Parts: sequence; structure tokens; C-alpha cells
Amino acid sequence: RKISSPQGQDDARPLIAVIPKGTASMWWEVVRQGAERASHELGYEMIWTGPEQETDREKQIQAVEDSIAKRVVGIVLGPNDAQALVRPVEKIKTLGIPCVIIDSGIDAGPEAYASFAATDNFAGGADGARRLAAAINGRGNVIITKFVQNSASTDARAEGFKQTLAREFPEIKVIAEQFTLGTVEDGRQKTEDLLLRNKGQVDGLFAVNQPVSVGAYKAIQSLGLAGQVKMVGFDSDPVLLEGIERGEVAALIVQNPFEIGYQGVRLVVEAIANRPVPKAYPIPSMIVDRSNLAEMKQKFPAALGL
Amino acid sequence: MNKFAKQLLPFCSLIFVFSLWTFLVPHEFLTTTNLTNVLSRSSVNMMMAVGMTFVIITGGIDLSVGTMMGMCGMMGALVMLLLGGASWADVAAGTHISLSFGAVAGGILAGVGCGAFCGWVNGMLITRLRLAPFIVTLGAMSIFRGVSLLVNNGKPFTVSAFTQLDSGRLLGIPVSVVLLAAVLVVMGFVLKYTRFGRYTFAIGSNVDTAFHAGVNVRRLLVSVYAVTGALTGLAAMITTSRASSAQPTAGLALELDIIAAVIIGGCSPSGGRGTLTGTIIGTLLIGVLRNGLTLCGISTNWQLVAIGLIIILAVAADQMATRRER
Amino acid sequence: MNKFAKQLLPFCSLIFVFSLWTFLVPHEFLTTTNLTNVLSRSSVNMMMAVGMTFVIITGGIDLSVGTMMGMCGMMGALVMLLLGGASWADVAAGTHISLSFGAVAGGILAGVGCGAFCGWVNGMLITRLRLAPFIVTLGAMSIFRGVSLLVNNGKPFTVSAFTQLDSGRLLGIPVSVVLLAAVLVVMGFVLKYTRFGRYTFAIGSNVDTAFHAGVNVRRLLVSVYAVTGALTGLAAMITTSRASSAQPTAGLALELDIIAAVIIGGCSPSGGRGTLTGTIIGTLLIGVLRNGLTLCGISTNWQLVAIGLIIILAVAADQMATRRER
Amino acid sequence: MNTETYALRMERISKAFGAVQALSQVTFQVRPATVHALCGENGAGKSTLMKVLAGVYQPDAGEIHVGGQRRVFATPGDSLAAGISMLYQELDLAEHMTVFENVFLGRELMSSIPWKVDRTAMIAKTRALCKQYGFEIDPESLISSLTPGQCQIAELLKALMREARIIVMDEPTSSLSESEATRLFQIVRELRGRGLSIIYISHRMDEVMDLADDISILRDGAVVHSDRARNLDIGKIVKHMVGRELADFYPPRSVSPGPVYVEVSGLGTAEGIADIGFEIRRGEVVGMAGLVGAGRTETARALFGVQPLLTGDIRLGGRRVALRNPADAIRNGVALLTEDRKRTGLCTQLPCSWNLMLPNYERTGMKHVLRRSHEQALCLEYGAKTRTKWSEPDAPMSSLSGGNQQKVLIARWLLADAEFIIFDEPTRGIDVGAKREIYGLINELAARGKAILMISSELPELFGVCDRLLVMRRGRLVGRLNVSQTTPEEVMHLAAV
Ligand SMILES: Nc1ncnc2c1ncn2[C@@H]1O[C@H](COP(=O)(O)OP(=O)(O)OP(=O)(O)O)[C@@H](O)[C@H]1O
Ligand SMILES: Nc1ncnc2c1ncn2[C@@H]1O[C@H](COP(=O)(O)OP(=O)(O)OP(=O)(O)O)[C@@H](O)[C@H]1O
Ligand SMILES: [Mg+2]
Ligand SMILES: [Mg+2]
Repeated sequence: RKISSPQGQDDARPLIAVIPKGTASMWWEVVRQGAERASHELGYEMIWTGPEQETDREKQIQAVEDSIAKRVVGIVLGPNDAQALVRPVEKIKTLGIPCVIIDSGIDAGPEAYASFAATDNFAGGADGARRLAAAINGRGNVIITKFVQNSASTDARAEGFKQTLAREFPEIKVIAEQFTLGTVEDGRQKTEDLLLRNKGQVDGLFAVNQPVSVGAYKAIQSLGLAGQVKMVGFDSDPVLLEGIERGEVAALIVQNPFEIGYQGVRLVVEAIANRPVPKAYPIPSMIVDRSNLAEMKQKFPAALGL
Repeated sequence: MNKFAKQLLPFCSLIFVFSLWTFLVPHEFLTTTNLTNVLSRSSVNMMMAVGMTFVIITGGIDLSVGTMMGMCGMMGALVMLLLGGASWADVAAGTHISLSFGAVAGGILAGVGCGAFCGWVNGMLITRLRLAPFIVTLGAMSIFRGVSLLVNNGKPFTVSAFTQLDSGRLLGIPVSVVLLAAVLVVMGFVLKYTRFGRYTFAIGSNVDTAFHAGVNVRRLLVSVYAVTGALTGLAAMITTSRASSAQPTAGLALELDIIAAVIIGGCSPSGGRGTLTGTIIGTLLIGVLRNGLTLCGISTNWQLVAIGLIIILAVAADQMATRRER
Repeated sequence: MNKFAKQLLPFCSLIFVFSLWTFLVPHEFLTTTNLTNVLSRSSVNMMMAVGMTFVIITGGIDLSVGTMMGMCGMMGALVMLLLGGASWADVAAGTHISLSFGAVAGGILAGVGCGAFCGWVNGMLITRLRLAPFIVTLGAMSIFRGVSLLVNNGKPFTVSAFTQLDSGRLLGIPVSVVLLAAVLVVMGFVLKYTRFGRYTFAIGSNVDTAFHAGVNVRRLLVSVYAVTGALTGLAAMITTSRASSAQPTAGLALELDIIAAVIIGGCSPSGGRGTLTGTIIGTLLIGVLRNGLTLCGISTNWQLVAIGLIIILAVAADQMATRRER
Repeated sequence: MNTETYALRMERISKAFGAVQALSQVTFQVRPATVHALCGENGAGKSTLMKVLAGVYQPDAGEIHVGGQRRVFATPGDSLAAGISMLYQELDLAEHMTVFENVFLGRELMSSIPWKVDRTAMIAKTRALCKQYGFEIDPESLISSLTPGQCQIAELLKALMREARIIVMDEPTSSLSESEATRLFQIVRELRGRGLSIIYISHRMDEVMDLADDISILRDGAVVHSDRARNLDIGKIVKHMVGRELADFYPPRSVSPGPVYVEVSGLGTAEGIADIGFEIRRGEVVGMAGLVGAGRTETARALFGVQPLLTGDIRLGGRRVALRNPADAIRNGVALLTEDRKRTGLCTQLPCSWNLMLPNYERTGMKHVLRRSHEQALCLEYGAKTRTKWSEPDAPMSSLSGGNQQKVLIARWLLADAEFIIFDEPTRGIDVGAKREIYGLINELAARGKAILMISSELPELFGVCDRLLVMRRGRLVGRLNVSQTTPEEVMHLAAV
């Protein structure tokens, strides 16, 4: 194999692979931009390959194999399943290629990968709980619109949300939670049904990621409950930012996908150069509300999906 | 009498499911808001199911409507934004812009036109190259999905000012429901009381006979697929308005729901048999079933099982009825 | 000669695609590791495509194989864990446990058995109630998906000790490839040289003729669906081993890839025509195409478009060839 | 008589399909080494009775005895095992498979390798059988590449290979030419000579009289008469079939032809016809004779715009017309009653009225929107004109018997009011009563000044109905004859050579 040389000329720039959970989402597109920036700055060529759907484990395993076939010197991987990707990651390890895990955790031993850079989803959920509690004055009933089943990051958000409420706000009750098919339309329909089922009793709503947050917001609007049912969403979208402007969305917990992509590549480059890297590299999420909206828009347009 | 009995079965199922929810969750289910909701969310499926009814009566199938919907929404929203004066950079970034009536109308037309064009291409491939509809639309399904994701690199187009087809009302009735009613009336008339409708049945029943009786089979089939595409485009624009944004992944796997609704409504998958009333009932049945299951707090997973069972039971019952009758 | 020409077309496409990649990305494509990889990832699809070939030759279709795969994997892994001595709590929580050879074998059998049973039920519904295969398996698809998600509440079962079907080797050859070879040899023989194979063709060509000639049509059809289920179950266990866990959403939408491969391989969707060689070529074509596109750095979205086009082109070319021949 | 003396005895067989009582208490006995003809109108229950015998349908009541032993046939396999073989009314071959595979379907020869079928042996045995009976057919050719006549031969091979004791033939000659039919009759007699019993179903009375030892007549699902053939004649059989006497089978021709309306010259297509030229006057019925595959149907298809022309042109009333598809043809006043009613004539599951109206919407002023009452009135009028028996015009086509279905199709083309009408085998599989009515309708059309081309494989009917005859052989027109100045022998000679 070629020996990696970070300062190589254009045509001989070493290759690293960044493998997202799914190529079809806007969020991962921002990760790509961050990763692209870092590879450019650090003198690496980057390939971006992965399954289209975030549920497609088999295709992601294949993407890892294909990357190895392309003789990359480092891999940045956002595993779309904590167990399914263990074997491929171990294989990468035996080949001596450094691997950085981003976004979602993996059930492999810590020696199998170089570093883990991700949003602290549990903490993000906790932030969401505090924001929603503040919006409904520390008491009342809330519902949760969840993403598809068995997605570690969104499950951690819901968990962080619920545990924080239980611990810090005993007077707030989670009266219903519902998985969805992961689309905006289904997020909207399921939220509408939940709101109707608990008509007049719901004070707050928490949605766990971009499509279901947009769907949940549209549900509140369509039932004429905007402003009445306080909402905290996770991830950003122009529609949701508009909701903040109107005062119909209390707050959004926003990850920093650009930063995740950027740090993922930076960490793997460090590892390639055999420099010590931290095992865990938490990337804090940010909170957007009416007070800091303009500022955030300026500072982190990519993170806000703009 | 015979025809009436055919309709009766899905209708009774609908009544049964309706009564069940009324009994189990009366306060949540039997409210105007909830019923309007069910209706307006069924309207998207129903619109597409109308086209699919024609396709299935000709003995064909269109697997591409789901992803076509995603693509039409993207195209419609893109045109809408560009007509609204957004620069390409604005469009890609999802910057908010307000939309004139002209831009909205243009966008809707573009969405519908995109659907009609895609349907036309499907129809041409099926009739000119004599390929099986199943295969052509299977391929098209994959292509449309790829294109929707390519348009804006997997990102949605935000059109938050495009509220007309969501919350817009005409004489107090949601615009989407008005559109649906118009589609149902027009297409119901076409199927039952025009030559076009008769030819549709004749082709499904025996395409060689239709040809030997002077029917322009190719042209008719192409029209049927194009109309289905156009209706899918319209449905896409309603969905776009409902989500304030065109999602490239909208409509994923929707074709199965649509086909199931049409079949539950009594269309014969081998062609030559079917009614729009049946399709309406089939769509409502699935919609009401889903809504009630959620209201009862039953998980999405059980819903999948329930829908699957309903599909099989509906055709099995239909089959039994047909057999006894003979 | 005629038959040979039919095979030629997909075969040439395969050679063409192969040469293309060899030319464009020689260092990445033409390595033992990469080719072994392509083969072993195609093995899962190919195994399912073998069953589907039989189904399509009888003039049927099985839309449920994708979700059935998810369900079989879950069932197989569950049995494997329970046989391995895990308590129900361990199983649900995904605690790692080591597995005896007996537990692994039992689990694989359970997965295959689950598939065979599901296929048997499909077959019974199709033959006893005389329902269209399209509808029965459409319903079954939804049911299987629901059940796989219900088994462990949407969570996967972790079986990290079950490596036998992934990295296990027999005389230096991956076990999965050995299994596939066995399946191909046996089923190829069955299709071409046994009564079962003759009857499969006869039913697809003219079901009445087969019935009149004393063929037990029902039993044969039920067997065909059951065998397809069993092969799906085996494929599910290989996938489970590859992923160290049984995923409830494994195999989602896989049926379309499988059907496309079989059709590209020259099976007639209306039945009575097809070969296993064609299916092998069709599966490899899709596999090699995907692999090469990725190695060339072409995005998944373009791949979707390419696959869709290939499906349509393959059947169009086949159709042209057939028409010219007449 | 003692039961032992019968090869087959079916006793008090009843069978109902829903409301239709297809068979009621039918008792039917066949002596060994005889040809037993089964006659009856369309829908009398002949095929149903035989399908009960073949194990395709289960009788609601009744018993079957073969060679004196009571048998229950739960599947066709049981019946085959009891030595009963059947040639079905509809072609019964797997068309993507070869001749020998069809011949051995269900009873393949096995090789010494377990489960492996023995291709070589099966091909050899098929070839030997072909040689024995003098058939020229390649055992390895695909059924889809055979002509209808060759398919019928493949069916016959299938029955012969099964070494049955009883062979049922349900209208075996309907797709055979006269010479092939003659060959079949020879085989039937040969089989009888070897001690087999043959049950023979046909609507062609002369065949029946020629072949049969015994005759049974079915009417409305019951046996109305059964006797030795020597005690019966055609008149008596017909009387039992329809319940009354039929005088004047062919209506008298009393037409003086008008001006030339159809002029065809140099017609040729890619499917093997060439240089076809003839003319037809208004009010004239011109017949077209020839062996199977002679190209008569092909000519009709070319005249109706189904098959594109390579050469030649068609003039109607002196005007040259280009017919690119049936729609063009219909617009130019051409109609074709196709030979294959099921495949190209009917929409079986749709109402009779829809079938009747199918090509006629534009003509009746319903180019886009239908007028239901007008439609109903038209259907009733034309149904009455053709004396079609239906419960109502909106009854599904599948509820009508073959003859009545054919009448609906004739009504369809009457309504189209075409000037040039082509009838391709208009009486195939139609009982004598219905045949006679169809001849009457053709005659009426001629009297109204239409130009008519009638294709048929039954010479008597061509001689009975037509004014002139055209004879085709291998895609060429080889004879133009005047009916009054020729004989069936001359026509056969021209067609075969
Ligand atoms: N599978 C079936 N389902 C319902 N009705 C049937 C079926 N088969 C036959 N029939 C009805 O049973 C009656 C007898 O039909 P059958 O085919 O035995 O008549 P046939 O004497 O053979 O007439 P043909 O000379 O036209 O062949 C008819 O009324 C027919 O419509
Ligand atoms: N639909 C068709 N497609 C292809 N070939 C056909 C078709 N119909 C007839 N042929 C072929 O064209 C040739 C002429 O057959 P045609 O049917 O015209 O003969 P015919 O004299 O009408 O005989 P028949 O009594 O069988 O109708 C035959 O070789 C036949 O196999
Ligand atoms: Mg009959
Ligand atoms: Mg003919």
C-alpha cells in the first residue's frame, strides 16, 4: 500500500472514505460539507459513499468493503446500526486502517476504532426537556413524536428527554409517545392523531428529528393549536425556523453536522499520523430560540439547514 | 343486484370499522376535526387511487406512482420558487420567499405536468416496446427516486408560503377536498358514461378484441398512464403544501397502499372489473383503519399486520362471493 | 440456438459491464478481495432469486420475500439465542452470549423453517382460495414487516457469536458461497431435469393443460412458494451472520431487486419461460453494476437511475430480440 | 344387458354450476370397440359430461363404471390412470414447451439417475409414434411454432401415447382441414379395430353419420335419445337435438348481384400470402375455401388492417383505401367477424350490450358521452334482429351459449352497417339450429346489397350459402369458381394438390 503523505501533490493525495448513515438526507449532506472542508484543508482526497436509506445496513456494510477495495488510508463511519457494523469495523482494524465513528455509537470494543465524535444526544434530549418545561411553566402533559424504531440517536434523545423530566420536573407527565414511518406526512398524521386522542390535555410536544419535527409542527398548525401547544423540536429546517420567528416553536435543539463531519475527518487524519486522539469527542448541540435566532443564522447557516 | 353485492362487501367492512371506532373511542374518533382530518389526508391517496383504478382496469399496474410523487413535488416546488423570483442559490439553501398567486399556480401546473409527462413516458414504453407494465414501472420507480434525490442533492425544497392546498378553503371546504371531489366527479363520469371508460374496460377484459373492434389501444393506454401521472402530480402538490416543503423521499412505498386500496375496492388485478365507488371505499377503509388504530393507541407495527390481513381478507371474501354466485 | 441467443443478451451485458469497470477502475475492481466481496454479497440475492425464478416461471410473483427475510432472520436469531441458553430478558436486551454449534444449527433450521412455513401459507392462500399471487404476497409483505417489528419491539437480536455463515470457510471457500453453490446445483438440476421442473414450466405455460395431464397443480405451487420461503430463510440467516444481528428491517424493498434480477435474466413475467443461468447472470449484473458505480465514485442517486434504466433496457432488448425472431 | 359388456357406464350423473343445471341424471353407456357419437346443441352439456369423465369436474351425483368397476375420479390423474384419455375442445398444450414434452407431460419416462427424466427416450418414442401413424412433426419443435392443425396432431399424439382404453374427442375436426380430418377418421377406425372405444363429439352431422356406431343425443343437460347409428338419420338426430324438425337447412339464394364494390389486387403480407386478387359485387356472397394454413385468415386480417400490406391495394366502391388498423377499416365500412371468438371477438366478463356497442359508439353519435337509453334501445333492436337469447342486454357475455355469443358479434357488425363484411369461420363450434339462423342472416345482408366474403372449412356450407368460391393454397389464390358450375371434388383438388 502507498504510504500516506499528507502534503502530497494533487494527483497523489491520499484517499479517505466518509461513510454516512444515508446519502438521501439533508443532514448528512451538511456532514459531507464539513468533511469536505477538513479534507481539503488537510490535503486529503475524500470519497463519500453509503446507503441511500438510513435503514439499509447491508448496503452500508458493502460501502465499507468497497472503500477498502479503493485502498483508503482512513475511514470515517456513521454506523446506521450499533451491531451490524461491528464486524466491518473490526475488519478495518485488522487491516490497520484507522477508523473514526461519527454521529451514532457502535457496540464494538473501544480498541476497534480510533475515536468517536458525536452529538451528545442524551444531553440534547435533556436540553429539550428543560426548554419545554420552561415553556409550560414546569407543569402539564406532554407528548413525544418519535422517529422510526431502533434508531440509537433518536432513541437517546427521547430517553434523555423523559429521564430529565422525571428527575427534574415531576409535575410534567409524558402521556403519549408514538413511532412514525419517518416521513413528514406520517409525522404529521401521527401527531394529529395523538393530539386528537388527548384533546385539550396536551400542553407540550417534543419531536425527535427533522422530518418528524416538521410534521409535528404542521400538525399543531393544522389543528389550530399553534402557540397553544408548546413545541420543542430537534434538528433544524427552514419551516421550523419560521415557526420560531412566529413564536409557534419554543425552541429547537440543533446538532452541528458540519462540525461532526469536520471533526470526524480531522480525528482520522490525526490517527493516520499516529498522533494521540481522544476516544470520545462529544460535539455539543446548540439551542435555537427566538432570542438567538438571528445570531445563529449568521454564525451556523449550514447547521441550521440553510 | 350482482354489482350491488360486490360493492356491499367493502362497504360493510367500512361501516364495521367505523362503528368499531365509534364504539371504542367515541370522543376522539367521532369529532368533526378528526373526520375532516381523515378525509383530507385520505384525499392524497384517493386522488392517486383514482388513476390507479383506471390502470388496473386496463389490466396494468403502476408501481412508480410513489416515487413519482416525490419527484413531481420536487419539480413543482422548484418551478414555484423560480417563478417566485428566487435565485438558484436561494432555492438550494431553502431561503424563505413569498410566492405570488402566479408562482403558486405555475408550480402546481409544473408538478401536474411533470407527472403527466412521466406517465406518458411509461405508457409509451409499455405500448410501443410492448413491455410488461410491472417491469417498466419498476424501472421507472427507481429512476424517479434517483432523480428526486439528485434535484437538490437529497435536500427538500422549502415552500412555506405555499399554504393554498393545505389550509386554503373554498366556501369553507378545504381546497384539497374540493379538488378531490372534482377529480372524483369527472373521472367517475369518464369511467361510467363515456366511450373512453368503455374502452378502458374492453382493453382490460380482452385487448385483442378491443383492437379488432377498432379501439386505438395504444393511445388509450398512454392516456390512462398519463392521467394517472397527472393525478399523482396533483397529489404531490397537495402533499408539498401539507409539509410546507417538497421532500425527495415523499411517497416512498406509497404505491403499495394505493394498489391495496384499489384492490380492496373490488378491482380485479387481471383487469376488466372495477368501480370508482369501490376505490373510494377502499381508500377510506385503509385511512379510517389507520386513524382508529392510532387513536386506540395501537402501535404502528400492529397496524402493518392489520393492513396486510385486511388486504388478504378483502380479496378472499370477494373471491368467495364471486364463486358462490356462479 | 434460439435458447442460446436468449441467454446471450444478458451475458453480453454482464461482460460489457465487467470490461467497463476493468478498464475504468482496474486497481480497485479487479482484485480478489473485491471480486470475492461482490460474489458473497450477491449470494444472498441470488439465493432468493433462485426461488423467485421458480415462482415467476409458474406465472406467479412473490412480493413478500423482502420482509419475509427480515422476519426469518428475527425468528432464527431468537431460536438461536434461546437454544444458546439465553433468558428472555437477555435476548431482549441484546446481551452477548456465546453459542454452541447446536444452537447455531438449530437457529439456522428455525430461520429456514420459518421461511418455508410462510411460503407454504402464501401458497395455500393462492391455491385454495384462488387469490392472485400479487395480492396475497402484497398482504403478506405488510404482515411480515409488522411481525418482525413486533418480535422484539423494533429492536434487533444481537448474535455476535454467530460468525459461521459470514467468515466461516469450508476448504478455504466462504460457507455462504458453498451454500449458494449447493442451492444452484440442486435447484438447477430440479428445474431442468426433473418432473418437478417440467411441471413448473407446464403450469406457467398453461395451467389447465398441466391439470388435465394429471399434475397436482396445487401441491406443486404450494411447494414452489414454500421452497422460495425456505431459500429466503437461508438468505436471512446469512444476512444475520453478516450483520452479527437480526434486523427487523432487513430485506426492506429487496423483493424489487430480486424480481428485477430474475426478469433481466430472461424470465417471462407471464410465465412458462426462464432459466437459472439467466437468473445468475441477472443477479451478478446488478451486483457488479452497483459495485463498479461505487468504485467509480458515482453517487447512490445516480446508481438508482442507472439500475432503473438497466431494468427497462434489458427487457426492451429481450423483447426486440423475441420479436425479430418470429 | 349385463354390465360387463360396457366399456364405460356413467349413471345418473348430475352437475350444476351455481344456478345452471348443466347435467341432470344423465346415463350414458359405451360399448367396447365402438365409436360413440355425442350430439347436442351448444350448451347441451356434452363437454361438461366428458369433463366429469375426465375428472376435471366432480359430479354432484351419479356413478362412473369403467370396465365393470366403479371408479371415482377426484382428479384428471385418476381418470388417466383408469385408461381414459381426452382431447379437449380448446387446444390443451403448453405452448412454451416442445411437442415431446407435451406428449409425455404427467407421465415422463425416467432415466437411471434418480429423479432425472429421460429426454432421449421420450424423443425417440415420440418419433416412433409419429412414424407409425404417418405424421410429419418434429418432436423437438416448440408448440408455439406450430400451426393449429399441427397442434391438433400433437394433441392426438398425446392421447395415443397414453395407451388409453377409451379416448374422448371433443370437436377434434373444428381446426382441421378436410384432408387432415380424413386422416383422423382413418385413425379413429384403426383404434376401434384395436378394441378401443372412442367417444366422438361433433356438430358436423355428416362426420357423425360416417363414423359412429352408436349415437347419444343430449338436450338441456339430459339424454333425450340413444340408439345404434343405423337406426338414425341426420333429420332424426337434428329433431332430437332441437326438439323440432328443421326444413331447408340452407336458405334459398335469390339475389341479383349489383355493381362491383370490393376490388383487391396483388395483395401480399409478410406472413406468407402473396398476389391475392379478386372482386366482390354488392349483394354477392363469395366463399373462400382452402386447407388449414392456406392463408385465408391472413387474407382477412390484411383486408381488415390487422396485418400490414407489403404489396397490393384495396379499392372499395372504386376508391382506393389505406387500412392501417381495424379502426381505419371500420371507418371505411369494412367488418370482420374473426375466427377465434374467445381470443379476438369477446370481452367475456363484460355485458352483452357493451360487446355489441364496442366498435359502434362513433357511428351511433356517442363519440364521447354515452346515452344509456339510446344504447339500450339499439341493443334490444339488434338483439331481436339476430334472435339472440339473453336475459337482458346487460347480462354478462359469459352467461350466453356459444351460438348466442356468436349472434351478439354478428349483431355488432350489423349495427356497424358495414358495406363489406368478412365472416371468418362464422359457424365454427356452433350447433345446427344456430348455424341455420346465421346462414339466414348472411343471406339477409346480401339481400340488402352488402358485399360478403365468407371463409369456411366446411365445403357443404360454402356450397349452400355462396354464389362464387375462391380457393387458396399456400398463400396463393389458385381458383375462382362459380358454385353452380363446380363440385366439392374440384375444390378439394385445387386446395390440396
Ligand atoms: N365452468 C363452468 N361454469 C359455469 N357454467 C358452465 C361451466 N362450464 C359449462 N357451463 C354451462 O354448462 C352448460 C353446458 O355447457 P357445455 O360446455 O357442456 O356445453 P356443450 O354441449 O359442450 O356445448 P358446445 O357445443 O358449445 O361445446 C352451459 O350452459 C354452460 O354455460
Ligand atoms: N396470428 C398469427 N400470428 C402469426 N402467424 C399466424 C397467425 N395466424 C396465422 N398465422 C400463420 O399464417 C399462415 C396462414 O394461416 P391462416 O390462419 O391464414 O390460414 P387459414 O387458411 O385461415 O387456416 P385456418 O383454417 O387455420 O384459419 C399459417 O402458417 C399460420 O401459422
Ligand atoms: Mg363443448
Ligand atoms: Mg382461418
